[in-house]
Amino acid sequence: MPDLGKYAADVLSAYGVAAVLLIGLVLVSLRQGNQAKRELEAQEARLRKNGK
Amino acid sequence: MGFAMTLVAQNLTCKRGDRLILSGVSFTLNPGDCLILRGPNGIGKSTLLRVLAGLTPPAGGTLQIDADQIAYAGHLDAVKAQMSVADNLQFWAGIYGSGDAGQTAHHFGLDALADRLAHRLSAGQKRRLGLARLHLSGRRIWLLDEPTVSLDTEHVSLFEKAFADHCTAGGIAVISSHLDLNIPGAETLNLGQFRARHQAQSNPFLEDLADAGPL
Amino acid sequence: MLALFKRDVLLAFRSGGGFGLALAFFLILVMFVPFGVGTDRAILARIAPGILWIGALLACLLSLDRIFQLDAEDGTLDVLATSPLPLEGIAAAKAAAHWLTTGLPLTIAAPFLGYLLGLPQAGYLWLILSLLTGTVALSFIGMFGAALTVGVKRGGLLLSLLVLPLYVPTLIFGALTVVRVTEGLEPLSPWMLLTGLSLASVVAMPVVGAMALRANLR
Amino acid sequence: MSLWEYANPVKFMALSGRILPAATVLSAACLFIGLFWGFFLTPDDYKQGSTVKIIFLHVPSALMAINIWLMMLVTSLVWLVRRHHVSALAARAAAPIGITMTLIALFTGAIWGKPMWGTYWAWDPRLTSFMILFVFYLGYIALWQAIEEADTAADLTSILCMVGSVFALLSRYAVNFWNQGLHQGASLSVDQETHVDNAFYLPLVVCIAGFVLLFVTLVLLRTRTHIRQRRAQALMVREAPH
Repeated sequence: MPDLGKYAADVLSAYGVAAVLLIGLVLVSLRQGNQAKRELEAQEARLRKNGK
Repeated sequence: MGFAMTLVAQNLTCKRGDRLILSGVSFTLNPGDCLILRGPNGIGKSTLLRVLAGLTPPAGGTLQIDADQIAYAGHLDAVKAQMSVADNLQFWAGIYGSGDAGQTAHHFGLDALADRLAHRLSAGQKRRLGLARLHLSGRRIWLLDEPTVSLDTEHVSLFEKAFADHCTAGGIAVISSHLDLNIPGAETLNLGQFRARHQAQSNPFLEDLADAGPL
Repeated sequence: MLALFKRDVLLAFRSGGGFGLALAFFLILVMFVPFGVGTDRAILARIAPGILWIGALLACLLSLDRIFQLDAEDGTLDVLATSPLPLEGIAAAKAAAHWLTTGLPLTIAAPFLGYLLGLPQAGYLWLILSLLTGTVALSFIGMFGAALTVGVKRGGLLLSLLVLPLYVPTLIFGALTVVRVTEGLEPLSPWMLLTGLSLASVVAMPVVGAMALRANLR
Repeated sequence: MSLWEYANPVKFMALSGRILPAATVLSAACLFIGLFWGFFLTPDDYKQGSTVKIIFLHVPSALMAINIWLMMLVTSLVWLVRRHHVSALAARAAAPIGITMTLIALFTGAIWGKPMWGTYWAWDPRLTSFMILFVFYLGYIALWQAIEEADTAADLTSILCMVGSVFALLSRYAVNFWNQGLHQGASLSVDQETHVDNAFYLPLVVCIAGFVLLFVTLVLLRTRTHIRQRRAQALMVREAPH
């Protein structure tokens, strides 16, 4: 850990906020992606079953 | 007149959202022709009329129609409730730059109602006002979506006469209707025969998407 | 086009029209300012240009959704789109009617409300001039927003969200014109920019507004 | 082989599926190296102290915030002119990334501003412009969500993006006219005299590369999601005939 001096709180909070936002964006994107994929697969399976 | 006045639809394809609903719609209308569009609910009568009117681009096929001769009447009356009958007609006369509002009102028996606010008209009277607007436009190609819905028999025959007169005078009318209209010389086109195969998508992108194997 | 313009102006004055609404809203908004910030004449005089401009802008916003929504609901818009008028002309006529029934009355009311806030003497002429040309931009830009949201049911909130960011330059140049003159600086350059913006909106907004309408009518 | 072939969703899915793992690894590596280097291995600035480390987040996110809007403008125009669906969906996919970058730029800027200028927020032209950009992103995303018909939504958002770009530029000019600012000049420029010190320059470049790669990864991922959703809608047509 580098010595951040008197600005430690500022620097750390900047990195913290950015990390939260970026990780949040990645997680949301992944979740939406997986959900879309799952729903599509379910739909494809349904269509195959009904022979369309 | 002549060439420009004919309406030619060739292999028209219509969509509603992602779905292709009509395909291969072809017909030719010459001055004096009246075409009645029939078919079950949801087949695409309104959509086809919107395509003919140029509001919706066709998904495929070619359409030859003189856009400057179109008078379109959708299933809504396009009547301003806060204005009087006379003002409504006067407004459309101003928009189309043609016709005599007073004379048209007289022609359609709207004289007595001229000063009445449109929101106090009965459904039939509103429809009549809509018909008067078409007449007022002076345009040759009338496109009407269910003009006789919610009308009593007396009004229906009034409308039939107006359409017959329009066509006799060399106009073209395309009318969608769920019940038989008695217009001499009118042809009936049942849209059921043009129903698109039920899996069809409205554009190649979706067609590709739907045809692809699992993504 | 004239017929459509005249009808829209007429309808604004009829029952259910938006004419009185904007003015009343403007008055109430200005009246609320002393409740919020106190009655100190110096403070009120200092913030008067900004309050008047923001008030006029918000009052303008209020009646935007009526521009196309009413005609879309009763089928008039479909018929107009197939009439001899090009969609660009329809858009322009409607924006012009909105200005005449909203922008112009707000401009006329502004100096009186300015007096209530103790706007410095020098500010009145430029307040009127800036609102006179600036509200043109507000109406035409707002018409574009209304064209975008005409297909959205209860799209009033969305309309505000779309239009307000587009209002930023107009507000900055407009308020700055009045602020500068009350501070004894020359107001001409922001006013020229404001007027240029209005002229550009008059030319460009009907074109993009018609594009949006066309997409919505499909 | 033309770029337009990727307007075909199947080809796009195949290609993006192949690129995605590599892009993920590369962006993670670049971000890790750049931020690690920046955070642990750079000296403190003689004037700004350790707060200079915020640059490795602030500058890349600010650059991305603007460039993502530009990318959306280009893809929107491609949709309007050539009507390639993938292009419209890519614009849609990029917007949430853009708004996140704008937020990061705003927050890190505010946190950096406190020790440097003595305040979290000043109505500095650049800060103000970013706030305006944020609202533009909000409106754009809201319009996508409000319109049900997919192609109409693509049309309208593209038109909004086009008009919004012009007004964003105008706002930038207006804001400059209205207030002169506190910001230093460009952080990155070819001119050796003005740009930031070499010790910070290299890790900054790595960080920017990391952000760009992260954007590419996410935009591919999100576009794939939207294409799948679109396919689900298309298949619905087959499932429920008329």
